[in-house]
Amino acid sequence: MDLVATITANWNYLIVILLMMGGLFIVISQNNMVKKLVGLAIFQTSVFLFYITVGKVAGGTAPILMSYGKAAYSNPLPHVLILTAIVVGVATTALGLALVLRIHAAFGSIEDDEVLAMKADAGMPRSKRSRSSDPDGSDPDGGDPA
Amino acid sequence: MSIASIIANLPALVVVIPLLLAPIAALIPISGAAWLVAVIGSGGALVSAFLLQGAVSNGSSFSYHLGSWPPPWGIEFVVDSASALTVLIMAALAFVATLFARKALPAEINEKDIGKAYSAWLLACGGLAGLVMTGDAFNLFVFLEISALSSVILIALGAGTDRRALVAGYNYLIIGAVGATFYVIGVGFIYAVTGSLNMADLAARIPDVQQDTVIMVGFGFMVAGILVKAAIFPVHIWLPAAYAYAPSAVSALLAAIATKASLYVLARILFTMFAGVPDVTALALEWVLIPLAIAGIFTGTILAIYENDIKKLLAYSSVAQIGYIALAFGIASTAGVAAGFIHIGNHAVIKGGMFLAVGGYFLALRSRVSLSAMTGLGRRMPITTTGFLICGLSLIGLPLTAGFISKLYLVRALIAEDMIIVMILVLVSSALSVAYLWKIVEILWQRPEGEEAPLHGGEAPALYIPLWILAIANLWLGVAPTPLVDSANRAAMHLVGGL
Amino acid sequence: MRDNPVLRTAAKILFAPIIVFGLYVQFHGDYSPGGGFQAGVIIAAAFILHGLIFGLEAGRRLVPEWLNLAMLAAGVLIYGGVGVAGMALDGLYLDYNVLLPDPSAGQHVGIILVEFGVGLTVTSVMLALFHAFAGFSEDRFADKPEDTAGGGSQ
Amino acid sequence: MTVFVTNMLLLLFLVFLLVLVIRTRRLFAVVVLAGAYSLVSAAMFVNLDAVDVAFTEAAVGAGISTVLFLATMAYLPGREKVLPSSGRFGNNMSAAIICVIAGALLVAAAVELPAVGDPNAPAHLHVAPRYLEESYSFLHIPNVVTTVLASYRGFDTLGETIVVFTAGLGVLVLLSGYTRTRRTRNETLSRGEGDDA
Repeated sequence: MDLVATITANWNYLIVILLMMGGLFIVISQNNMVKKLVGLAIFQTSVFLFYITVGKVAGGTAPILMSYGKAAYSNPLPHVLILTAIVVGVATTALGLALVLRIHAAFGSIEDDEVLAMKADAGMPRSKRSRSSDPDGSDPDGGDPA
Repeated sequence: MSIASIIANLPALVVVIPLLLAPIAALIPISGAAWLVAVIGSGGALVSAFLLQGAVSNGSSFSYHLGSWPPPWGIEFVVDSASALTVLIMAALAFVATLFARKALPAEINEKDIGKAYSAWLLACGGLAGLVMTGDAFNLFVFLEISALSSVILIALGAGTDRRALVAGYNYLIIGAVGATFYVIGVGFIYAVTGSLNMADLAARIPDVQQDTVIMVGFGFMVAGILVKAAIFPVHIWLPAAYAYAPSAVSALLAAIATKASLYVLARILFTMFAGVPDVTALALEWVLIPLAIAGIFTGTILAIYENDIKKLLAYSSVAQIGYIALAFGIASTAGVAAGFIHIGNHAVIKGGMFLAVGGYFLALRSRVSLSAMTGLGRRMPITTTGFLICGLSLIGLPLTAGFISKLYLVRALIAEDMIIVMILVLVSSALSVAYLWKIVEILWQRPEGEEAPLHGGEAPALYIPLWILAIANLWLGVAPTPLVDSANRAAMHLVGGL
Repeated sequence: MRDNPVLRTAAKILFAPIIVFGLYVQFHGDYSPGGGFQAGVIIAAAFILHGLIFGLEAGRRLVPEWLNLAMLAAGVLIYGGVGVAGMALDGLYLDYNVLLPDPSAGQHVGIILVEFGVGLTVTSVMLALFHAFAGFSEDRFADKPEDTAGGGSQ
Repeated sequence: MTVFVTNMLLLLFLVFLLVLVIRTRRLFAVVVLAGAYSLVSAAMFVNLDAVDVAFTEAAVGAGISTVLFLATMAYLPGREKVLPSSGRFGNNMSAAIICVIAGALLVAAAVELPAVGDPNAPAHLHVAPRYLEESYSFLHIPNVVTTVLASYRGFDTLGETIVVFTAGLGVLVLLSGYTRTRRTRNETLSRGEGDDA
């Protein structure tokens, strides 16, 4: 199959794959927790686009059987799968956002690098200095202060 | 609801009993009553799984059509010697962990959240059981999400003890979601060229698909997603923090059964769905699964040696043990896959027991259990520590313990396939694992120079009885392994033996 | 927001149509696009609008937390219950054919009941999300030093 | 033919939105762009005959997600912290490598897929025809998506309802629960020597 024919036939898929990889890029490269969740939402929405593009039949209509005889219908199965996947995606986003709120309440920051650097009970970063007089806040994997 | 209809619907009951009791548990404010619902849920699943294992003990297998729609149109549950064995192991460990949770969860989670915690507990058990039973590729994604989201809730509840549980939960959620989406991409490609979602139907249709790049890439993305969930080497980074900061009862539950379900799914994908294209799977086993497994074994063992927090140490050791199971499946011979199933059973009992013991220490010390805090506990908490030791000896594979049986069958399978170098690596790594166990044992019986951490209400029977159930199981599986070994062989014959 | 008469009257006028449209989408899902999920979100949007305009306390008075949790559980139990009913009538799990003597009518009943369960769950989840996110306060979880008990075992 | 032309325009609009999301620093703008992204993809679903999915994506994907993101943004700093360029470069490079490899594999496979809209692609011939016929003859329900969603793959939808229940449960436990975060050092559960782990 020569290249030009495939490109014209499947350019839909190529752009959808570009969108998927864009979403994945945001999830991996971004340091801000909220932006990671936005990237995840975009990554999942693009996968839904891929499924629906697979299910599309040229000249077909929505899979709702009208009375006026047999017309070509698009494939209903990908639609059902994506109905499930959309709600799963929103459930993941909602839980992620709840965690982000709690992390901000506990750590005072939602930047991955700052939060990971903090110990179990070290003080808060500059924004909210905690009242605990934690002198050394030694590294948990290091020596034992006792 | 005649008995016959219960027997006929056993495959559905294993999954549905925990899942439908979860909303009821969420409504109950009293901790004791919510725990009772959890016990009924996990107990019901255990009884059903036990009866199922009995039903397929003669090597037969049958399919359960949900909604009485035949596959590939409807969704089916597949009950064969492999899935019944895995579900039985998981249901048994979940039941024992639920017994432990009675006193362990209320100590770490606020009284008013207990009902919801047990609800998430039941959802995790039901989700993982569904993951193993389902015979539909997309239904597997739904169960992946159920078990993932409920595990995130359980891990995040550890914030009552250590705020980093929230970050561990967040990372588990993001990496798990990316993994699940990779799996969905793989299923999408395979569906585009075969038109079916049912695993058995796919196994029949995949060989005669011409577009082999689509099959290769679809297979690659599906396996990549499952590798993330099974915490195999490069994508295991979420596991140590998740097990370390979760409440102790949750660590025991997840360590014992969570990754096992994904490892079973990996075996199903490799040996049933893509059995028709052996060159694709052989390539994946040869160049992906075995190297990653070995790398995982060594990273896990070495990191465990230098770890100071006991739960993180055990989590790294879990990464190594998962490496053994993945290696066993990587061998892909009947003996290899059987060794994998044997270690799925043994590791669940070993690691479940060790985490229950650490949970006992935690509840006695009432503070995070670092190695320094455990000095001299051997004398002050003898019952828990001996239980911990039995499981520890089983971990390093001392004869007469379950761990030895796993190592024996793994080495035997490696020799049969004359993978001598790999066999040597396995022996070296299990020798290394003696190092971190000895580090713990030495601390447990060390005379502490400074003032010991005070104990609050020594050893409660409710905490060490579940531990001893698993410790005895370790010894019993070591001395009389035939039931586990036989069912593992049947499972391997079914998956790989071409039955 | 609360004392703005235009918003209040507009909101009062809008409640009924939104909920009626939600119910239409819920029970007309067999014949036109729609179903449990979309209907649940629409009906939840009506309650969220009420919460936004008349304040969270009024919203909580309208749908108290325990009712919200009960609806949450009821939706899943209705869905699972239809499945168990199928098993009780000697069919398999989620088998609608045995719900009524005529299988096709049984399918209709099964689908409508199941969609209703989904709609109930989705409505109560979206409402719970709104009240949880809008009513969240950081000091609820901040660990105040003078609070000796703190979390975990009281 | 117009279907694929509008499809092309919507897809290019989505790519434009994606680039905007990657570049903007203000989180508020990012959230609104994500809402726009969902709505445009809902428009694409309508264009590709997936009306139920478009309905859900608009209501749940664009609606609820954006509301939740905005509600979260009320408590969080508005701007994303910009990493020093060295840190950012490392992150971006590793992410770019992973995405390029995965993208290349997907494109290699996508080129071999049956053409978009090809009526006799295997996906449309194997399982779907029975849903279309039986939904009319046996079930007398015009909306085939509802029949497949609730009856044929009803267990999928039960699983999904349980996922929604889990999300609601999780948010209730995390945001309006009672388990407080242990933070201060000397507040460890026991009065003993504070541990450092």
